[in-house]
Amino acid sequence: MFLVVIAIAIVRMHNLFATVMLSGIYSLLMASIFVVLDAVDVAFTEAAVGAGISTVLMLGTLSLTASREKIHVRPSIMPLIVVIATGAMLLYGTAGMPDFGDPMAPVHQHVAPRYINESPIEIGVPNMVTSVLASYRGYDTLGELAVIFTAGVGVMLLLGRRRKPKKLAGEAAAKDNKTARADDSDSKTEVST
Amino acid sequence: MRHHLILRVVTKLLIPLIMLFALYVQFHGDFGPGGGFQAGVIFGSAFIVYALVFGLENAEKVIPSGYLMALLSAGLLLYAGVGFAAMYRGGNFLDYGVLAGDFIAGQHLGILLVELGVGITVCAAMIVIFFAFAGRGESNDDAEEDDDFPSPEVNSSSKSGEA
Amino acid sequence: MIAAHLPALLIAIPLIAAPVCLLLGRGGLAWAWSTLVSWLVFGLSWLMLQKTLISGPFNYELGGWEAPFGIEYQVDTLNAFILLIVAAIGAVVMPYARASVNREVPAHKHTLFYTAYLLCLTGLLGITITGDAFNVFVFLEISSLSSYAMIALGRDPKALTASFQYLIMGTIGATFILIGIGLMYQMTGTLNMADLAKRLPAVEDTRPVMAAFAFFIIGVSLKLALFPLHMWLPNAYAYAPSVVTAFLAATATKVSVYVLYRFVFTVFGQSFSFDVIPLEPILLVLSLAGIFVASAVAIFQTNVKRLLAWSSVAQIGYIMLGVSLITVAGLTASILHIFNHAVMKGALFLAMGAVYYQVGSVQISDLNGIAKKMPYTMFAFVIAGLGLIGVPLTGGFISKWYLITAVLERGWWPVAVLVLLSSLLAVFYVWRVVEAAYFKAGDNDDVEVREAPLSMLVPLYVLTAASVWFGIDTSLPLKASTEAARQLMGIGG
Amino acid sequence: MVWLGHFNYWIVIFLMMAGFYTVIARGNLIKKIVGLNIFQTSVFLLYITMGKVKGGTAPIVPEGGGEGLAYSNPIPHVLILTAIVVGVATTSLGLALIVRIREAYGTIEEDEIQEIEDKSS
Repeated sequence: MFLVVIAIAIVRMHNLFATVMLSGIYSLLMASIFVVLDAVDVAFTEAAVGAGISTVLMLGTLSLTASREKIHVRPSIMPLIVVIATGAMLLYGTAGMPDFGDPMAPVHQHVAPRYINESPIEIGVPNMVTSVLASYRGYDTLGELAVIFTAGVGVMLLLGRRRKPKKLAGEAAAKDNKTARADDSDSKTEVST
Repeated sequence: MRHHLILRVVTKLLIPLIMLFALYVQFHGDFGPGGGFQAGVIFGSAFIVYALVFGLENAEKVIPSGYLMALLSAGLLLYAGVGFAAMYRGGNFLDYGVLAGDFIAGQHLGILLVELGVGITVCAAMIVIFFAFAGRGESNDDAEEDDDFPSPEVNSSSKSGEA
Repeated sequence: MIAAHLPALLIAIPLIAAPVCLLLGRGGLAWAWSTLVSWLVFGLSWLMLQKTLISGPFNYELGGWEAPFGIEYQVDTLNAFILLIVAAIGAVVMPYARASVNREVPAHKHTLFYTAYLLCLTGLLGITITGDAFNVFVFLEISSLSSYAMIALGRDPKALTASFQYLIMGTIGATFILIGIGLMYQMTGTLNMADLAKRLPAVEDTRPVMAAFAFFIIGVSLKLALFPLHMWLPNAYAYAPSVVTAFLAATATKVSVYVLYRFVFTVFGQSFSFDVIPLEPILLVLSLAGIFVASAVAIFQTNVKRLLAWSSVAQIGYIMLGVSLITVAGLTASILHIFNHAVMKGALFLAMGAVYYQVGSVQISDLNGIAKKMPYTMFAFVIAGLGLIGVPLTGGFISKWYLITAVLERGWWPVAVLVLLSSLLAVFYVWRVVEAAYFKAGDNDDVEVREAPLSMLVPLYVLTAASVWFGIDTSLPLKASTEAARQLMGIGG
Repeated sequence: MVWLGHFNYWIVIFLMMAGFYTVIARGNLIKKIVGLNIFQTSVFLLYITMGKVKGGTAPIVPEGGGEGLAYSNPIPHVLILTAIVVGVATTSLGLALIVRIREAYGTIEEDEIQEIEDKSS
């Protein structure tokens, strides 16, 4: 289980560049584990997103900021306690879980058989993940799309800039500053101060 | 980056392949792994590669931000539009079964359109996000240009550090 | 057609409005569009509440797939009422937004801002209406992501760090919720809430279900800023643009409270939540501690928005106190307080937004003598502030009255005394603002400060009037919340 | 078998805790985001793990109909696809915030930011 090693390395590492690269490798490994666990679609996505896009974005951020983390000497007992408590709660929870891969586990009993047995006939799409994703749980996917849309809008809100010719940039900036307050004075009549 | 001839040539060769692969993933999602989301990411990454090698300005010439906005919205509109179309044809929201003559054909059509919507929006979102980051990086010196208001309340809006 | 598809339209309209809004381009147009949509949504949610009050709960199957296979909406009086609150606040805040956003957000970001607002509205409505556990998570993320972005637009650079902190805490909360849902799903094999409720009792004393419950509750508590997990809230509310603060303060935490109700009472069932797991004393202690600590901290704030944010944490304490009683009366009080608090806090934050619009600051020291210059705004602030304290003839009084009655019904008279005492703390912090505004001489008379524009005053007065109106004529909120509480407790329907 | 049966879950828990610890204990904002990623990814693994059926294959019907094949449960896969998207959305927004914070404060260390904020008050 390389994942564990990498996770520890990420926690300990102070070089942010290496951290980001390692997290890319981590995602890739995670993707291969997903393949082993039969989740090919998920593995595909994880590889494209975790190892691809996220890493590119993180590197982009690094190039805009700093690449080394400050080394802290601050003792961090509280977080450790919180984390151990959470972990203990989960461990406590796992004790009652069905065994790994047990086909009789409740997960595989209730709703899933319908998808597995009926969906190729009902929908006629061999990839069950696609049919569940797009049809049975299509509304979730609509939500998911809205999430990514939100992310696009949010990033533009935060980092976006007004598109304008390069030359005018400085000038417009100055104007921008001035208009911050005056902006609404010219903005229409309903703002009747 | 401007002078790496090999890099530029190889990229030019690669980009169509990446796009082709994305389209394959997009439309083959019914039969194998893949679908709109993965295809969108791959298609978007073709543009990201282009922007990395040829510079952001050239990339923005290829796909201006106005179009990106339109694409970003179009995908979501397409998805929700399918939902409304289903409603219009007498089904529930997002009920693809009523979209075409028989149920299975309707499902096929619905899934195809919906996946296409997903692909478009995801692709546009990836490009938008990347361009936003890259745009910050290229012109760091005039970064203050638009977001910083003159803050008349600099000294007053504070006194709050106890949290 | 509209009647049949009411629930779907309620979500789909703001959802489809968001990309349209992005395409509209111009700030003014985007504003007009989102206002229109907000009012439309308000109308739809009103129709829906009427429908549930008349004909009881109903379902809507998305994609035409029957319940545990597809996703469905489950609408009863409780979530119809919460939907109405969210939509109403959205509808009232939008006309106000125009002037305020023009001043606080750079012009070229207006379109994006309104798009984010619509998405946030969609997310909040979507969480409330859905009957699918995983869907809650998806829509939770829509609303949270858009609110992170909107909070970060505040003019103070601290808005950025506040937003980042909120993002970290919020994502941890969401991930905890995800773990909780996963464990529930693992033990039952279903994600549908009604189905979960049916199948959970069979596995109720297994450990994964208990862990699921714990994770879910902690995750939701993070989102709703229950006392020890509230650290993200004061900064986020204090530095966000005024409109965003008013909207989120009145809606976002309320929706999380709804999720808590839904899962504690409907999905897990009260026998599990309170008998198997000792939720009652935990909630009781935490909510009382929250009321006192947060009120006390609020007294020492110098920034009025921050003061109000801390007071929000305290008010959430009252709401949770009602939950911890596990009686119909307690829940009624709790739901009633959600409603009244949304109205009052909305009004208070709108008043402060108007002050910020004219003065450029909401520090108490900068408010000296402000009442002379902005008499209408400050009068509204005082009225809504009285509601916050719980003075008779305001909505705040009604909900506190019901809360105390419910507490006494359980025979917990020390708690009742504590609730009364805590109102004194509210008197203190509201008084600090009033004192500065009315009784201190303004030291900056030369600066020209005028009354806020009409487009800001009207929404402010709508909410203020509502806070008084629902203190006198309580029939609508009382009917809805009693009905909702009875449905939650499984009595009648 | 009982021990082995939960081995995967323990790995998940360990990863989860490592990520969670990074999020709350580290002062560097980028580190926090990386930690958040690990935290979320480990939750994904939890879901996928519970969807696995021993001897099952990926939930895609092979050409010519695969009668009698056992498939792994597709629902967790669908859920996680959605969750991955949510995760990348959160990550990108968080990183965008970091860039802005860096521009405003000149640092991405939590305690230094805190110092600057305290000073300005």
